Amino acid sequence: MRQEIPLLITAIVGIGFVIQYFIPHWPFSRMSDWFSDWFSIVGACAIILGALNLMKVSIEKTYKRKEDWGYAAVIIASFLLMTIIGIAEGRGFRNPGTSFDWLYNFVYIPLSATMFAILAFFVASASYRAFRARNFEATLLLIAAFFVMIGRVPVGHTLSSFMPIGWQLSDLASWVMTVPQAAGQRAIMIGIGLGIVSTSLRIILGLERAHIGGGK
Amino acid sequence: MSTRAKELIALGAITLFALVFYFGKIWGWGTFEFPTWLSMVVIVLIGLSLLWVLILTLKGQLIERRVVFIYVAFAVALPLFMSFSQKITISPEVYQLHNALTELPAGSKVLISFDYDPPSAPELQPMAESIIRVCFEKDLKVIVMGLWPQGPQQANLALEKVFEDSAILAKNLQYGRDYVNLGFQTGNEFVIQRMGSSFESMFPSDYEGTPYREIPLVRNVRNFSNVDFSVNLSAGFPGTVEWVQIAVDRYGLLMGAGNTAVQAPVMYAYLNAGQLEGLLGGMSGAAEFEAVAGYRAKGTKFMLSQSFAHVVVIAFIIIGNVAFFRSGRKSKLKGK
Amino acid sequence: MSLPLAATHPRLSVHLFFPIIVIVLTTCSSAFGQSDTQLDTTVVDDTVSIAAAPVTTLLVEDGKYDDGDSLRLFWVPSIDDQLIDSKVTGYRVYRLVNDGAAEPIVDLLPGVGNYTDKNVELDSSYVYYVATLTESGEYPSIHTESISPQREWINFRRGYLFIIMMIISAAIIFYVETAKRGKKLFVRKIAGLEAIDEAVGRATEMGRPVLFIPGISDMDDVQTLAALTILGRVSRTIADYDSKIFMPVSRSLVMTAARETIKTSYQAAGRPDAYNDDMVNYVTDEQFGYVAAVDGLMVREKPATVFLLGAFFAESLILAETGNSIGAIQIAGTARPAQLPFFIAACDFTLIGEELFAASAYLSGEPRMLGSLKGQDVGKAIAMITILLGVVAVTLSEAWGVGIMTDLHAWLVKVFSSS
Amino acid sequence: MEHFALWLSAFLTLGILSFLYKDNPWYKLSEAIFVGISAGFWVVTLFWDNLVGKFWDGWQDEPMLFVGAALGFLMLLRLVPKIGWISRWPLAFIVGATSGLWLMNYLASNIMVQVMATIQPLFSTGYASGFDAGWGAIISSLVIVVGTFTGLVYFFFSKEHKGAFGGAARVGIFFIMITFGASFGYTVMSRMSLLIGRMDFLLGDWLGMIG
Repeated sequence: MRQEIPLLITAIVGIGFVIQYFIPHWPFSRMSDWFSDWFSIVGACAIILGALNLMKVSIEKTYKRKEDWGYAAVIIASFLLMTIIGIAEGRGFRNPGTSFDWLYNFVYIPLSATMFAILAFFVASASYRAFRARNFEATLLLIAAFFVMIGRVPVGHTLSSFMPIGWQLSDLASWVMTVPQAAGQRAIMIGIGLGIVSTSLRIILGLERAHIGGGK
Repeated sequence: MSTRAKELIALGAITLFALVFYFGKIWGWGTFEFPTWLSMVVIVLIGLSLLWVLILTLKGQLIERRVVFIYVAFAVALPLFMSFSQKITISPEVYQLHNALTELPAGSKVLISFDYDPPSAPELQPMAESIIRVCFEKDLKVIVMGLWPQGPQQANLALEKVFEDSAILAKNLQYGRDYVNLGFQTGNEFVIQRMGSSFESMFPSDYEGTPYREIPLVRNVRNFSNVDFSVNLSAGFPGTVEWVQIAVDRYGLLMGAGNTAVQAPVMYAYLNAGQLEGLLGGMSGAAEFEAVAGYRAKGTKFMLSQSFAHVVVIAFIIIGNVAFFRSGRKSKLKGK
Repeated sequence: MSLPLAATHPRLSVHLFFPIIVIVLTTCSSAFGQSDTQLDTTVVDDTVSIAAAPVTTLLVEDGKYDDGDSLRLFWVPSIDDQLIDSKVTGYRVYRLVNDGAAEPIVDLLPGVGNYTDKNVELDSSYVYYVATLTESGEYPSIHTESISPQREWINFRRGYLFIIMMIISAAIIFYVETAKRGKKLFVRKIAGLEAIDEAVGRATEMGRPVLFIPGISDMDDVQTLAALTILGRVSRTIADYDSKIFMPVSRSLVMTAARETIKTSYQAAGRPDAYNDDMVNYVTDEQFGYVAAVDGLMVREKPATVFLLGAFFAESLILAETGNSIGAIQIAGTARPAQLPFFIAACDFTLIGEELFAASAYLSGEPRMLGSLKGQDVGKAIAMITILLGVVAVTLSEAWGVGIMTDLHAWLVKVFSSS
Repeated sequence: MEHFALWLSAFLTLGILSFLYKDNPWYKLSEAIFVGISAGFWVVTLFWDNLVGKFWDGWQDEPMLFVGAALGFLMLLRLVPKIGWISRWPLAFIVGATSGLWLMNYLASNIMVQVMATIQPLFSTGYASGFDAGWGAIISSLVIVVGTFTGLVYFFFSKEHKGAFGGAARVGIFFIMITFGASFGYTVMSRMSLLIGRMDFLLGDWLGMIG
């Protein structure tokens, strides 16, 4: 029973959501709206599980004085700080001038933006180390990357200003983007679409079941 | 000297540097700008050092990751002190968006969705600022919203920036009548879907808590059919893909998009299929839009750093490959 | 791209042709004696007054294939609605609900000839009229008939989409059934998947753990579901080899689902006691907070094998480069095309787009699962044939005006735009 | 306070950047703060926006929200080990709904629309389509058709890449590689922009060295 019920739920709900696409009549017309609401409510409940898990792991680490336990304590402290302030601020927690907003602007944003910016460094090191013209395919990748990179900045314009209009680097970059790039992109998108149709169907038919605890 | 000591010295140097300039700022040192000769010297030095890296690599010495990192840091930081003018070529998709906006009759309503957060702001914020500015100059009404929690905040920052311009300020635009910030709503793509039947159901009140019905600008805006054009500024999910799939494909909304450079290639498929009315890709898209609109703002300024960084990355790809071919393609291959 | 032309073309045609239509229609209607008194206010000579003609032939109909929540209005714009020097500043739609008082519901721009009222209720009746707005006042049209919205059960506009869906689904189910009956099906080798056993084996030999990242999307992304189905197979191998796995995740629901998945695999391998919940941990929903933590974990735990499967965004390269710098074998896959080049650069094996979704079926080695891949190929074949046929048809029809090809193209357009 | 805020931001920014050198206490501290603060941020956001904003404020108008609350409640039963298995039901529900919903959305938007978009005339003599019949345009449209077609051939699972079919698949992978190259080029641009943004903060907002 523990396995059959989840499988049944998946199948019925899945088929229902396929059918709703073709039935404008209530209640089918509302199903996707409802699901979005339900999903956000379930998500909000589930984050309690996540937060408890994070706390459990960190407290354990701190309590047992495992390696780096000090940092685990910092996690606990900053988590509690943010949560307590945010809940205490009430509904307007996001308004400019609240403590929550201060933490957001001066702690959260710099951290998040910097982590994102680190990518610039990794892009360069990957370029140096990994982008090798080891075969024809890889060479094509490099050439396309080269045209797009150089053609999309003013330097490219300066370098190729002697060429007739339509053949300058920026035009080549545009051509690569709109023609061969778009073609490859389309093939990938159609493939992905079919992959999703097939995976969804396998899930609805109950062929894939590991994620709801129903292995063979 | 031990590594430890070197690390401490470096740390001390950084702190000292920061303190000196921070107090310099307080004492009113003002900003620095390299004279042209110094800019030239810097460029030549970077070029020479890259040559040196090439020689090292040819000798079979792959330089360390961290050296590459230092190059990137300098290639981005130094040009911020330089002031060259550079010509910007404008792509058709940028013209397309600009035309779409400027051809709207005065009083048309433009919906701008801010679907990004601060980390993507360097690319998308300049776009947001110039798009809003174009709208205001053409007397278009601007409705702002966000599918990302931080979106509406970014919108407010952009609006503040636009109002710093005296020409815009002189228009005496009023909140609620000429522009409105509807705020953020959870639900990702489903928000778009439900806006197809009713904006009000998704945004019962605006960012400041005023009930939807009491805002003159949107009182009669029921759904997408009351909006004349829309622009989506997106850094990922939910973003342009969802807007196209739902608002454009199902409800026939006219939409242009500004995307981070990463997202943009995917969007070209939609652009070609006619699902998008113009596209700005990354910082260069922002700079190009500024050029079309005749502004000189941050997008344009940052492009110099951008050019430098591109050249350095390309140089590293070339150096890596030269070494690869010299060594008879035998160096350690990573799988496909 | 013929940008400016495409943008202005429709409006141009509206303004060129509508006056003609309007003239014809108003002439007709007056000829049949249906002209109503309001037409008297129309002053065609615009030098005299700023008055404008009302809209004509206002029709209302039930919104097709909806939940009884829309009514559609059509009208011919005022004859005074011109592109240049127009007196008309717009249109205002009025509505009378259940024979109540008229109230304005929307203002529209000049040149607009239709409106869909989506704020209607099933049991009410509605009467509309449209007023032409000018600087000096409003000039209302005649009222429509009273109408109540109807709800429909089936959206016939999506009929072809339904047929296509049924064909693809039927193909998948057909091959699954064929395979069940023991027919051998060929599926080509997918390099990244062949390597999974080896990669897990390597971790075992080195005595180091396996790191599995299911992307950063939540359970409402099919890529995450695909990643979890692969996790099912991978963790089975891990259980068999007695390796260690750790899996930091960025969504609480994914944490729950991943625990169920791994637990099931360990049970299936006959080692339920070796499973514990600490294999999967929630970190934070924030994209880069998660990445910062995972990066730290990678450097400190030094996994021998890293799986990056699912929906990845900007973090793909940070994770892949850090994994690369600690010398781990990396198998990556995502359906986000923008991230694939980084995986290709920094990882040992990469599953491209559709291959990610095929992975779990392929790994299972079960004939019926492989059957579903065959079914997918039928979909691809349909897409390819349609593209070839369509391009030939539209080219022949556009260039040489071959009639049958025009029909074929029109039919294809009808079928494939039925979404 | 303003000075403190700037220095705190700069301290955290440099802390994350120090990871580029190597894993170190400064990074570990920044990382820990980041994890804690951001987890807290999401708990608070989801609490106010979803639980309060969506469910608590909305259930009178929309009783169906209780289904969501019920699913959420079942999810929380995981905390009770004995009946934790019930949480599979809401999971099964979510998995089913996601599958059904995206099956149709991807079929309609990815497959149908992209196939439709590829069906363009290679060349045309008519003026009506607005199509320029120059050689460049013809080659471009041919390239799009060939690229899309062979790209799909590459993804075929049920035939070995041999002979003419293998040749087509190889052409397909060429196009896919060009796509990746273009994506890469574009991404480089985007990543550099982010770093420029951070440098602008460090050198401009913090140290006031640039305008």
